[in-house]
Amino acid sequence: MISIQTADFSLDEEYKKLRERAGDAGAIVTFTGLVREIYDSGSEATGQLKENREGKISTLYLEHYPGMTEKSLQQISDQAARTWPLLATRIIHRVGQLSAKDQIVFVGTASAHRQDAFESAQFMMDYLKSNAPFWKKQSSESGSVWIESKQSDTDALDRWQN
Amino acid sequence: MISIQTADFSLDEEYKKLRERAGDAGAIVTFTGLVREIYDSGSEATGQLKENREGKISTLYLEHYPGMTEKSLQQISDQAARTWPLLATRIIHRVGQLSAKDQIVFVGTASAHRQDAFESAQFMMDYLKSNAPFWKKQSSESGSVWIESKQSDTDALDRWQN
Amino acid sequence: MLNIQYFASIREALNRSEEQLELPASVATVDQLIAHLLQLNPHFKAVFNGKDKILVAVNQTVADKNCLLSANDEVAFFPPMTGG
Amino acid sequence: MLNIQYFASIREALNRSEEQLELPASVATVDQLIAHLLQLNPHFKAVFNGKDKILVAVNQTVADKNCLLSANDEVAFFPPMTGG
Repeated sequence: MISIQTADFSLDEEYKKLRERAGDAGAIVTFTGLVREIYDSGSEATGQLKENREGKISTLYLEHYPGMTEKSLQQISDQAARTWPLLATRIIHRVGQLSAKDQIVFVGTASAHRQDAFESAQFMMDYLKSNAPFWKKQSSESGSVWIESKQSDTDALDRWQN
Repeated sequence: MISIQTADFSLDEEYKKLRERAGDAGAIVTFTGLVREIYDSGSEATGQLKENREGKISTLYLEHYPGMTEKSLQQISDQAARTWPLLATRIIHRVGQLSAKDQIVFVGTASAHRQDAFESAQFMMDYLKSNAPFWKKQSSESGSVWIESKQSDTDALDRWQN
Repeated sequence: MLNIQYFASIREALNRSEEQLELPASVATVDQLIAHLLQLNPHFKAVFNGKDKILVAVNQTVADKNCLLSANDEVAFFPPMTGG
Repeated sequence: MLNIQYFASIREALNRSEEQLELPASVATVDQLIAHLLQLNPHFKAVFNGKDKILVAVNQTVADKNCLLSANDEVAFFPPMTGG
């Protein structure tokens, strides 16, 4: 089950629904991504993290490709369900304007065994990071900049291609 | 932070506390282990899963070694914090009498980046499964039996020894 | 009509999010469409050549530049994804 | 006094969870303690020999059977752990 939404989500509700849907699960893994405040423009590309010491609140704007993004998330979810014996999966990705510390993405998996729940959640996150049509724009006092993709995310994804 | 307790736990509360403690986290991973009802006596040892078709409610009794178990969990938590750049970790393990579908174990990690949060949570779970002094006894209509350790858990742990 | 969409930094640099275009007879592939767009609008050159990598999707599936186009395709140009 | 503890299936099979024992002069290691316990209580034999693997902790740290013992140590015997 996938959602793309501007609204926030509740980990508690998502966990309860996963537990309900999963039936006889032995393992439930959740991943929640949060908007960080410590990196500034272009830092993801260079790996140079600069603390935003002045406490300026930066915002993040998330753009997606209506239609293609939904398909992409459904494909990720289907691929995980084909690869691991999962009892339930959940993906939520927020779009629009977000602030530091906001929840941005949720991935949840339920399985009989922990290894499958962990690996499939990691796989879906790796995929979301570099293969789902989302683009982040970071704003701070020094201006706005589109975040560039990280080589490390491509590397993370490469693990699953075998 | 670690707890060994007979009481249930709330994922929601644990997540909120992790988020609070972690400060500028970008990634929070939670693992929740649940009591399954589909395996019967000795099934974990042989890998033969038999569905409990009659719907008998089986119970699980968890024994620990007061003193040593607390130390062991603290060591796991410390080792994870030395190995990965973590902003917060949490382990809860229940003991005593549990029923099917009950929550039994919780591991939570918060980090700047998802890879560290995922790997450290997986490491702690692998460790808990075969190196922390807990013992499970499964009861069903056909009697009670101590669950035997699984080779797969020892293998899972071996990954981290390098 | 081709429906051409632009996203994120590409959309901003071109100052447009989409446009309609009658598929020209000279255009069979994505590569040829890009050449055609550069001709139509010289401003596109700086954007398309200045970027390390522009991804293309045809009918909402990532495609390579040799992908064949049909009259009513939806073609999208965007930078590498940065979701999650 | 040695404080000896038994857990899980070992505790049940021996029908005791702990006992106190003056460290005998003949016992320097865990292995020698096991031999001594088997002598004291022949019933232990079935338990200690029938089990694939019994783990030992000395002062709440897993130890091997050559571990040296001191007069007031806490020694525990238990099957492989099955937590999580």
